Amino acid sequence: MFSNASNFVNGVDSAFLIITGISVFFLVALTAAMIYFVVKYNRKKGKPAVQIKDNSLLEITWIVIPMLLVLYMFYIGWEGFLPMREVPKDAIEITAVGSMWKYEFIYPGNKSSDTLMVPLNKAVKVNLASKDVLHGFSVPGFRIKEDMVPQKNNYSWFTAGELGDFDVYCTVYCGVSHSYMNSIIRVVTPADYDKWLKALPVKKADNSLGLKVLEKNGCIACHTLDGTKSVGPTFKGLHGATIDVTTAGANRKLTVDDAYLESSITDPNKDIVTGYPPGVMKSYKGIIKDKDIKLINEYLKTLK
Amino acid sequence: MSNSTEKIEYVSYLDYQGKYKGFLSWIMATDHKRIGLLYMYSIMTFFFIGAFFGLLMKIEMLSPGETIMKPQTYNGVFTLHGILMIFMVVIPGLSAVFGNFFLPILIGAKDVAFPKLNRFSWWIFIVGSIMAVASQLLKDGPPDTGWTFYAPYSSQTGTNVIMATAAAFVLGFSSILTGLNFIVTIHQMRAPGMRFFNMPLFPWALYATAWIQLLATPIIGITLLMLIAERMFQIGFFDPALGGDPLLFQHLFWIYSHPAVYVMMLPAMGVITEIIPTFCQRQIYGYKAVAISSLAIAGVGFLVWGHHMYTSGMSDQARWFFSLLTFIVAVPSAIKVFNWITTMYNGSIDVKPPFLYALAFIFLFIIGGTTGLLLGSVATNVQVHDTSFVVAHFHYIIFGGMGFAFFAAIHYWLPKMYGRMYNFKIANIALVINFIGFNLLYFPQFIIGVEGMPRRYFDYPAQFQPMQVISSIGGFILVAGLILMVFNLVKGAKSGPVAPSNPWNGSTLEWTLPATPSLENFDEEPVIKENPYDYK
Amino acid sequence: MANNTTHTIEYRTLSKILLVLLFLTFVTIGVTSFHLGPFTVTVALLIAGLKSFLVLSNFMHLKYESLLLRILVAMVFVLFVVIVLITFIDYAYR
Amino acid sequence: MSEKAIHVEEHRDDEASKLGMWLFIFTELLLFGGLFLVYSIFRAQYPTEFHQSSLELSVTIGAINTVVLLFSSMTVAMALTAIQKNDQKRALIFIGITLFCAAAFLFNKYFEWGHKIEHGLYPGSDLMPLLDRGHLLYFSLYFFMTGLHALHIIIGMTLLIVCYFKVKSKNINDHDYVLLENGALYWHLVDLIWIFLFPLMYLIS
Repeated sequence: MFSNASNFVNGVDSAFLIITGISVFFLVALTAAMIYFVVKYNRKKGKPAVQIKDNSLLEITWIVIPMLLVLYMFYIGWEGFLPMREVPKDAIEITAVGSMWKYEFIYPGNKSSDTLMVPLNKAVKVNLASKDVLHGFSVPGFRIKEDMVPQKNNYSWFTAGELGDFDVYCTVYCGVSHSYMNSIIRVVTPADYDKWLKALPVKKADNSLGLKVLEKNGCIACHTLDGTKSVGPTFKGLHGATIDVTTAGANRKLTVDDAYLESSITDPNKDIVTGYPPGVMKSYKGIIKDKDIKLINEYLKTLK
Repeated sequence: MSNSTEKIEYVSYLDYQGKYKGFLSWIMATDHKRIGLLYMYSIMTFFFIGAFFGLLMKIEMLSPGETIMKPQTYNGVFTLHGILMIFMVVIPGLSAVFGNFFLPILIGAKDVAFPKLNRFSWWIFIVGSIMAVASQLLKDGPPDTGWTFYAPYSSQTGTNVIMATAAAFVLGFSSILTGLNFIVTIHQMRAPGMRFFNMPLFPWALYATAWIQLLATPIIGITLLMLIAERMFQIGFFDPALGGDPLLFQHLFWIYSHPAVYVMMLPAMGVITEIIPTFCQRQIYGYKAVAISSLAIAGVGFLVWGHHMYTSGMSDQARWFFSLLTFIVAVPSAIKVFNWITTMYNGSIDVKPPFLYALAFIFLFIIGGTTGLLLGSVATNVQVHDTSFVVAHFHYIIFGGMGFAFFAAIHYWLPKMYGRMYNFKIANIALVINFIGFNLLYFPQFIIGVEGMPRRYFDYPAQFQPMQVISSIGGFILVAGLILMVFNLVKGAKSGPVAPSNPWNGSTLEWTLPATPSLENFDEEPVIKENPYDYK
Repeated sequence: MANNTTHTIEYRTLSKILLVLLFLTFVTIGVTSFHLGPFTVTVALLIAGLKSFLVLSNFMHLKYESLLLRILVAMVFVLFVVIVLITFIDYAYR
Repeated sequence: MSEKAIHVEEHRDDEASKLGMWLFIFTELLLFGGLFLVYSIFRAQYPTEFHQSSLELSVTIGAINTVVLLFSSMTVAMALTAIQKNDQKRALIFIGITLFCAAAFLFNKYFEWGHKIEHGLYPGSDLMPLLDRGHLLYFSLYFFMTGLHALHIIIGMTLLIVCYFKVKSKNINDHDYVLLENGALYWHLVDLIWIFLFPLMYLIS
């Protein structure tokens, strides 16, 4: 608590402490009162119950006092939050793009990396975007969190006050590898930041139409392009390969061709590649059009 | 036993069979008491299935990485745990079980207003439940969206989301019909002399609850229909790829689901309000304040849904508006707590299991409620939203609050429902185990939540492991306590000593009836007291 | 018969109400074919509100029902409007 | 055990049934309320697109349907008046007219939908994804809202058909007409929703 990791820690943590303090006070006082009453007025002591009339003054008191307390708590909560929406004009703008299940951070000059490198003591505005479903951008050490919503421009900002690495988690459930969607914010000195950014290569654009179709329909979330195993089989080297599949409960071998790929898109549960669970992929029948399936096939042929 | 009129002979509702015999005499019953018990058996069954899934998750959380299941399985497990516990256990929970059984009795009525509709509600509850379970078994695999069904993930995943949402829709219909029945019952069926302001407070709580069920549930109904249409016909209201707005789904979802929290909590508060005066032999302190605070909670509770969405990218104006209202809704709950505790002052307190459960409820509810303040405050929400802090918070409210109130209610009313008594000593031991297990299970999650552990994580960084292990151990202790408690209750209901008609010296109407009430409850017009909590 | 508490409305009254409703329908169509800008929706909704009031109070007998029921109906409409307005606190300031 | 003790009386309470029906109407209103909320938000975001799309609909057909529904709402109210006056014959005629109007409404709707579907304007068609978001949302809302409304018309018709036969068999009479009253209330609800749907879908400019 009360570190200097970001400019918000102080506001959030003091709100946290005050509200927790009031809460603990009430918890202890009310529990103590309960226990005291249970002991003092226990039936075993043989005293009969005394019926007591309602006292409006007392009741009004315990309406007004909690009311004032909650209004106060609301106020400090709001005070702690307000700076999070007031981005300084000179902030460095970085765009964070979430997709199943990784972050990509895009710096000025179309350079990108998968960890967020930021300079010490400089305001950084992070524009949040998502390619497919909702994701979260949560940095517990900085006390910031904002969701990444597709086609909506959310943002968050901070000024890092300490050198070091800080965890970034995805906090909005986004599918099978949700818990593996994380990254790191690395706070470095401004000089190191400039050096690093300069060395970062400019992002290459792959303009294949087939890839566009795959990206648009979220295929790459489960099928990698680089040969690593994910939720579904990788696309690399898939076209033309011989694979083991389960068709209606029976194992068989087949060679991947255009017809197989088309049936895998329109009826994914027909032939399940051995080693993968059935039912994970939905049918894209009617969603990906025939001409787009052709584009996918053309693209997959290039992925050797 | 009242035998004042010679023509009417007393037959316990448990023995009366009518047109149908045996099993059919239960599922065809229109008697509100039998329907209450039907709900109780089905809900307890679902509760233990849900608890089993909870336990599976706790075993998975014992160590980082894969422990006993794959990520996709884990996602299915927490989704089913949520759907089961929310839609099939806690939302019907108290109002369908104890509301059905005791609402007509407490207001001096023979039955609810529409007994056949009541039976129909249970039937569709069962249909919805079967659909929810079926969604797990169908060929596309269990839904993996979480019980919140957030779009656009829910409109894109390949799993059985349609079946699960249709189940929630049907269950919502059951909830609406129960609420409708209760409102009409309270308006039309009160015994002569029973006005709104000498009605016991459990019916008051049920009345407020019923309004929420009636008015909020249609919104989730239409939302789920839109989600189904989105998946079946590509009518894109929520999926941005089809032109929709995912935040709109969250708004609509929480317009229902936040008030739904009060569908769970208000009857729980109502039960506690019945139990505390009985065991203190003192009239409830501030009757009117408690009654009206139920309505106030229901009313303001409708307008605070946005506090589930502070980090979703809502406008800043909406953020402070929802935060302010959220804090205000805390006040009527606080009033209730103060009134309960003041009722103990100068009473003659009989420490029996139902009362102990009520005390445990108050303690856990204060923790659940005050951590709710941390979530309602915008600044601290940013830190703890969507972390295991939230998980701990709502388990303290739903399980520690509604769950413990449910247990308190069973221990309180079991002699009236079965005419027999359970063993007090075992009940107390079970309570202590439950209380310790519960706090061990959920309190550590507050701590790692503050440190940033996100919710719905299959895998987690190693620094959170010690607390996860403590939490899992608590889970096992809690389940052990629950099994002991249920064992004791079942044994008591089946073969416990025969209970007197008024074992706790209660003053409300149910205690004027024989140990198990007859079919139409009141064989003669009940005498309505000016003050329902008048202990002599 | 104590059960039959519903007020009987004469045919003549019902037909008069229908005429008013039809008139209002044509007024809406007429008004919206002019270009009143943002007021068009307001006017259309006001007329629709008036029409629904007539249907509720006459065709649905609300005029002759208990005060409680009338309050409840009003409450439902108010609740809906409040929910819409609150949702717009978010959308209007995005 | 005497018969009397175990005989469950059919408690008849028309006030309760009517209150129950009203409460059910509340839930229906809020069900559509959710949709109107969605409508108002999307409309506020895409006013021009909504306007342009609404021009695709025929105001004439919409207006005819409005008149038909308003008229049927009156006849069903008259059916109730007839029953209250113990005029069975007229009651049957009025319910018949109402059912005829309902069928006419659906017939009209069928052609309207058919016309749109012919032009490829329906959810899931090849044309729909090519529209921009505002138009797409408008037509999605159009089909969803009028579809759900048509479903309610069918439910209301079923209820009224039941009432028709009960009036015929004198199960609904001047002493016990709460079922017809509730059926009529439901029918007015269908009308009520259309009163708002019509200007919002057909007339916005």
